[in-house]
Amino acid sequence: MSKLLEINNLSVTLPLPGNTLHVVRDVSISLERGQTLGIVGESGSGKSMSALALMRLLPRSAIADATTMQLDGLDLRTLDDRNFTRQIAGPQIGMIFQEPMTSLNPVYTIGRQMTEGAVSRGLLSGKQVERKAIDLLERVGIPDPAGRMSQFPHQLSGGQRQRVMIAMTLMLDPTLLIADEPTTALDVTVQAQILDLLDDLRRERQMGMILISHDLAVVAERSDDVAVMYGGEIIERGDASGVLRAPAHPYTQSLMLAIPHLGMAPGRLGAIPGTVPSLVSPPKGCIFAPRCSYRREDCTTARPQMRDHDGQHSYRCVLETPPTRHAEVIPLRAAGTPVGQDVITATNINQVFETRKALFGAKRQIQALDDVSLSLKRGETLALIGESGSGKSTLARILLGLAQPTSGQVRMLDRPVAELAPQERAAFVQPIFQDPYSSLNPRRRLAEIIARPLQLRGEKDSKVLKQAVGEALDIVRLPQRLLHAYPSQLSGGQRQRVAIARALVTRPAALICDEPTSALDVSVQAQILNLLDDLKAEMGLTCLLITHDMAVVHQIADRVVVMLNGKVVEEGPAQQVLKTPTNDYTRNLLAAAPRFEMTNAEVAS
Amino acid sequence: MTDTQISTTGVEAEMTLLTPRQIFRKRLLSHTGFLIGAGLIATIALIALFAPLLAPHDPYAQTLSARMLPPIWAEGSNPDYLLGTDQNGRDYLSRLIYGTRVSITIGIGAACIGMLIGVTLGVLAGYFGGIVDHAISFLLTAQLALPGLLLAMALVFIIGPSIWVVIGIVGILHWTYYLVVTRSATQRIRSLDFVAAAVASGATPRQVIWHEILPNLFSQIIVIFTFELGIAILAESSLSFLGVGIQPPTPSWGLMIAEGKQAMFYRPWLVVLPGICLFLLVIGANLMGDGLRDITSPEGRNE
Amino acid sequence: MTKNMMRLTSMVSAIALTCMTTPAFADRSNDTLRAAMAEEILNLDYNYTTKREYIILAQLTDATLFDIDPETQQVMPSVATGYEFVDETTLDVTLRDDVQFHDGTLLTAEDVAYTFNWIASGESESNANGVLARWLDNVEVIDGQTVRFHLTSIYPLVLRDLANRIMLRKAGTYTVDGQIDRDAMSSDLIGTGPYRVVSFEPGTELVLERFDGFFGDAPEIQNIVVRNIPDVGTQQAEMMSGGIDWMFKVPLDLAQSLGATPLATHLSGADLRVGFIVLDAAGHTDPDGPLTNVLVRRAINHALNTEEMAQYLIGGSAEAIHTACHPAQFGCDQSSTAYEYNPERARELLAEAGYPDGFPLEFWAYRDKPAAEAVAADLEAVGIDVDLRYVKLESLNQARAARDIPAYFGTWGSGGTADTAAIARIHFSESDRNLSGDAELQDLILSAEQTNDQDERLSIYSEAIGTIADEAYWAPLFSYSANYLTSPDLNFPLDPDGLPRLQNSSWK
Amino acid sequence: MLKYIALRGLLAVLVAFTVSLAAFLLLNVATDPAYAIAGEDATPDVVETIRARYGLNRPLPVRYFDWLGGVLTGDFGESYYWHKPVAELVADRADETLKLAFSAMFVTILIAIPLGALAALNPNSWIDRMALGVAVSAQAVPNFWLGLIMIILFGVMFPILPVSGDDTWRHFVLPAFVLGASSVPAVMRLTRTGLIEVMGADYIRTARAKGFRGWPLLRRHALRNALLPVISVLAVQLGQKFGGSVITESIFAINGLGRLALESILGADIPTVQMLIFVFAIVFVAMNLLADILNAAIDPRIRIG
Repeated sequence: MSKLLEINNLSVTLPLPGNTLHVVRDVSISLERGQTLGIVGESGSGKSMSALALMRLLPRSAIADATTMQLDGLDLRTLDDRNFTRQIAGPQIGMIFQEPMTSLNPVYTIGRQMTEGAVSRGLLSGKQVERKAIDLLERVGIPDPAGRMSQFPHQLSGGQRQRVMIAMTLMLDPTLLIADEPTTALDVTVQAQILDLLDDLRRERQMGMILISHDLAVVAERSDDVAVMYGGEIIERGDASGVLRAPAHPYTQSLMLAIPHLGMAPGRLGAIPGTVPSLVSPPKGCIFAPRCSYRREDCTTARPQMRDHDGQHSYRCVLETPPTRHAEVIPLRAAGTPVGQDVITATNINQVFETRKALFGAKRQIQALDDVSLSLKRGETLALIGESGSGKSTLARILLGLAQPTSGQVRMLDRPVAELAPQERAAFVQPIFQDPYSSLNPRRRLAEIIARPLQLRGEKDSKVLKQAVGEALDIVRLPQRLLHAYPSQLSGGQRQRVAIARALVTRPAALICDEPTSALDVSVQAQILNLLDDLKAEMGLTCLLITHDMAVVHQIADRVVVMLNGKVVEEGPAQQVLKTPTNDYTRNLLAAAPRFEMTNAEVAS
Repeated sequence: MTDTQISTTGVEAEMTLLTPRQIFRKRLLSHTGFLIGAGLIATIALIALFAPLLAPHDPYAQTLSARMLPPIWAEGSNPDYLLGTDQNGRDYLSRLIYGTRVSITIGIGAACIGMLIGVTLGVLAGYFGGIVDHAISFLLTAQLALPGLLLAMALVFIIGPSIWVVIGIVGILHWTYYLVVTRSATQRIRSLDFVAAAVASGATPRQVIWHEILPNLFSQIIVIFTFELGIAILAESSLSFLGVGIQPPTPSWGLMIAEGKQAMFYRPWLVVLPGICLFLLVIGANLMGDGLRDITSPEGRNE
Repeated sequence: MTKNMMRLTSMVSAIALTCMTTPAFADRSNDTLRAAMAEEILNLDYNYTTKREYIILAQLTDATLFDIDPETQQVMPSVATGYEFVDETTLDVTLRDDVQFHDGTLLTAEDVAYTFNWIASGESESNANGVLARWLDNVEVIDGQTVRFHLTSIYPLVLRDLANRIMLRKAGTYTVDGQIDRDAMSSDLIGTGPYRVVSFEPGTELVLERFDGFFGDAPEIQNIVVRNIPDVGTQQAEMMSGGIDWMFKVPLDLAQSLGATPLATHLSGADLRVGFIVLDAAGHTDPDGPLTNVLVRRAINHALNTEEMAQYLIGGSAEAIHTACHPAQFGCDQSSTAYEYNPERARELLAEAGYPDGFPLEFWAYRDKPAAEAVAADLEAVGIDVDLRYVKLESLNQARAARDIPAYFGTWGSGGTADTAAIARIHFSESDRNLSGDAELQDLILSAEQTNDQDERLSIYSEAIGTIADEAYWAPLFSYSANYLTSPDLNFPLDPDGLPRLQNSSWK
Repeated sequence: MLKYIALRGLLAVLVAFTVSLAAFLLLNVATDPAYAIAGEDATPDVVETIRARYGLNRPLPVRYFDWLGGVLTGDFGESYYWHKPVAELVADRADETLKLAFSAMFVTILIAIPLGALAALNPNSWIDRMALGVAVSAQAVPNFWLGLIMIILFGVMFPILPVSGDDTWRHFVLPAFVLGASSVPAVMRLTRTGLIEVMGADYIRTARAKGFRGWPLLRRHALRNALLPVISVLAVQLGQKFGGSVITESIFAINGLGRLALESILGADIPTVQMLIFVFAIVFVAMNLLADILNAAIDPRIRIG
């Protein structure tokens, strides 16, 4: 019996005005019935494009080409678009996307969207279709499925919408399910449930599944086989445990070291230098060579072949045997920084928003913060953890003085924050934001952006400004030549460094970082987390870190405050809370966080 | 969407060496529509600038005995008057050439006045929100609901017609587009983190508006300016056509169309020629605007 | 040019003739004359209107006590059969006994007395009130066929006013159910004229039908439809497609072009209207302004090429004039000073007056834009920096009332009255139109209305017109020509007083 | 929802009154209606008589509040010019303007939406370029000039359609085209960008993954979403057509509100102008309100909180 899916030498190119993007190059994958193939890669690695090419959902101008593309023995390349959409898309291959919020049509009911695929194909009668839809909604865990049929997508939560998407895809009983980052947009606790659901369904229905994710941990837990993509190529492939426990390719190895692991003692992360390769003119040789620490001369001359590792496992590298890594963990530089007194205290903060949910809706009140009290001590890193909607960002804005609470008081340096002049406040605490694309003024050069807080303080001497900017760039390890660049010329990681440089140019005592790494790829995240560690060690910075990622908390926090629905539910030293949580919600969060079941030793072997 | 992410990654990788201004220039020069529009505008601007050199006659000099001559390609024409003469025996070509001055002056002047009003109100409404926003929105609705023609006629009479009055009136009537766009853009930019960063560094609203917001509105304002240029030119011609705009004997294309209207069945060129001039000028402005919009908007949040 | 024009127009007409969807010829089969007017017709009662269009209509629907012969300017009987001055301020008028209103009732002396007494009374608020109240004390019924006018003073033009301005109404017309209703006749008009109103939609269409009970000569054409078509271009299109048979106030170029085709006939008739520039000699706008200097005013007169303007811009029977009245008017003495076109002389005079480099001049106009522009260009040519303000009539009137106008291009039709009185009084006595500031001239002109001696009037006007010319209070421009386009089937006789009389038309 | 509509209604009235006050002041400062009514050869005593007859010698505030009081009792006054109650006059003329506005909208929809949709579905194709060309040209053509050119073309060269008047539907073809053409660029561009945006939306990708393509995909998934903003714009454009047909109505001699407005303005017929401005303002705000309500009816996100 043939394999469920076999694709050989898939390439996708995207012509742009003036040049061509090689988004996928020479990708071969295969999948058995009932198995899961995980495709991992950072953004721009071509993992989604490969799946879209299979589903014929590429942008109009893109050109896809493959030597083999077989589903269940049927050569998909021979089907015209019309037959493909009738026979394959839907009934044979179903696909779930990343954004449950936008993947359902907002103007039609759930019921209509569930049933239309089957109805338009005339597969089932109206009654039967409805019955089936309700059954499937029930199966994916939607309460009151019959009632949901007449509701609209916006009346459902994100997790529920993703469940509806799954149920909808299953309406036509596909034999292959492609899940493209199905949980990336969801909260951790929901994420685990959805992944479990997908796993169960795959087993029940003996479907093949392709699980695409940027998150190694997600793939590690749920896949039989794994393909690691980088720069449009598969650079390593094999059974999940083999690839993730004993990665062979230098890139995969570096990636593993760049991820903070909940199970291990926190240490310096292995950041990968450089940035992702250009897709316009990929190198002649190994795609990873420019960033590889094992680079040899022959790396750049010709593209290395896929090399078999141990029968189950192959990698694309010139090295005949995979390099070995040292097992030692370099300790964090800032570990053991002394902690002083409270520098920012918030007492009994309440924040109530009045909103109109819809144009014609009644006004309603949202209690964003409910009697929150916390304090930040000099020299410590306090992590504020919670899922979306827990009020953590609102709290950050109040602590920064950007917003006024409905009630309660914030004291900074032992004075009410309202009494501080804006400049005094700015001199003491500075923010770092989540999205490095929106935190820099795109119309200003880096020198202007970084110097701005100083100018606002009234500094006019251009020499002083120039020197301060130069120093700030040094602190964040950015080259001086970027001074006259614009933000659009930088990568995401570089931008986040600029944001940090701007925050530090006035030498504040404290930083409030709102999800500083969640928009970044793991390799870049490692760079930023290491930088924060350096800053703490060098400048004794006090840091309030807002995050949803337990691994990041584990990596750099001294103390943790857990928030749920605007309330603080648990507070304590980081390692204690992570090991022995006392609150059910904290426990749930920890249990849901994906993790590698392995030790440092295993990485090295 | 995943594919757009990929393509921007690619473009970014390629563009990393260029500043936004260089990218802008590069794209401008490869945009056919923009080049055509800019070419038209530049040509007409040059004609306006060098009108005294180009015009074969004084546009005001009348020869009553040589009135209503047809253009050179028609029988009975006089080679002295390439495009014939008007109802007062003035050279039509010269009047068309001098008409560029009127149109361009009024277009630029009115678009500037509209910009001043619209951008100011738009930024204030977008930045401060609340009651300021409500008040300005009310003003907007009232302005939109007020028939512009009436306003124009009334104002022309009160102040007395001159090219400057027409500029002022057309400008005062055309600020809503600026307002709507800058208001929503300001709202969007205001919610971006770099504004929060500036506020956290102690910037006053004034400093935020000047330093953080206005530079980011620049490209959108330029785009609207270009469109408003065309709209203002058309508005002037409509007013002049109805007799409440530019006063005779100043050569305004709208006025010339009105003058030629009576005889349009017999001397259609009197109506057709100034109309073509207007069309070319306005289409030039619109093509430029379209081009600028194409070039500036796909940058999205990065531009 | 003409050759080309001919070809184009014949092409136009050929297409028009073959392709028009509406019948291409006049509606003579229905014996209906369709006239177009640009001004909206809103009120049919001439006692409450002023505009020229209304005079034309009033000729059709109403009759006056007397008629004025357009050729001889003699007073002719109409509703009245005769008159007799009892003394200088008492006038007896005898009436016909067969004058029928459109509703069939006969006109009585009471009706005539009522009409005049009503209009002369302040509460009538009639537009004719000013004309009448000036000289009429009251009207008295003597017997069934005779009424007696008591005048407040000697008034030489009494017969003319009786002939022109007052339309006869049945007694009690303007009082409906005890309430004054000044609009009583505005749409459902009951007059005594040769046509009666069949239907009237204000601003759109007026349908008239020959009134068989009319006391005078019956008009030839059975029906007249007057349509409001505000745009001349549209009127022209309608004329070409045969939708209308008659249009007036046609711009010269249009009249000539369309008249050259077989689709329409161009008629050009005399018009009592004259065009002129009024100069602020009194210095209302600037007490020491250049216009207060007679040399400057003479210079302006010399600067204007009125011959060319009349020939090329007005055309037809238009002629340059040098008097502050129409040459055809009684008392318009042509021997007064004429300033020939001489820009050199104009410049010399300006220099002599102390303005060798000219001066800025705001010049207002409200009609005949090409002529206004031509004037402006001629003045520019002698060095005067003209700011032409071409505005709506009411704007000009308002600004003039506020004494804000230094010079304007005015026209005056004299209400069709071929007597200098009809133009002199309004422009040179107490009126905001009088910018001369000459009190003696004003007394002189008013004195002409205090006598019934025509020779004396003649010499008074002669002196007045001479003074105006010598002092150059005006720069007279040209007389007008009335341009009509008519259906080729229509016979439309023109009268020398320039008033179109549709009732005299007939089919060819 | 009722409360919302009531609030918007109140706003509409407020806007209308603000606008009418502004118009009243401007109009009364700008012109003296007595002169306009009297005409060319009017003598001063005639003007004075007229001024007294219409109460124009009273102070401005008195006249405004007089008018306002009338409006509140449904009496918009009597036209100086037409000697008729203004409300009656406007009601008489509204007919033609409604016909013109709706037929112009019909023309706009007929041209703009299919063109925009075709352009959106074939970006960068010849049809897209043509659509863009149509939009750019239609934007650049002065409306009054287009009207005159149409009259020259159809009045003289191809006399198959009447060029003036409002008697039959044939009379409305040219004016509707000219008036409708002015809205084509905006509506077409909006349809195009809206549809391009929708076709790139995640839920369209979902539908394609479910096996929809071509016309069913467009009809069942894209059109409704893409037309949401278009419907708002159409409503607003329709509102503007009522007041914006001044030029078209006068060029083609259609006896509607636009021409009435122009004539009344030129004739300083203040009561008529006042009511027209009031009506235009109300219509404009009402159309905005209608657009909101339509959107709510189509978009469940607005309808169901």
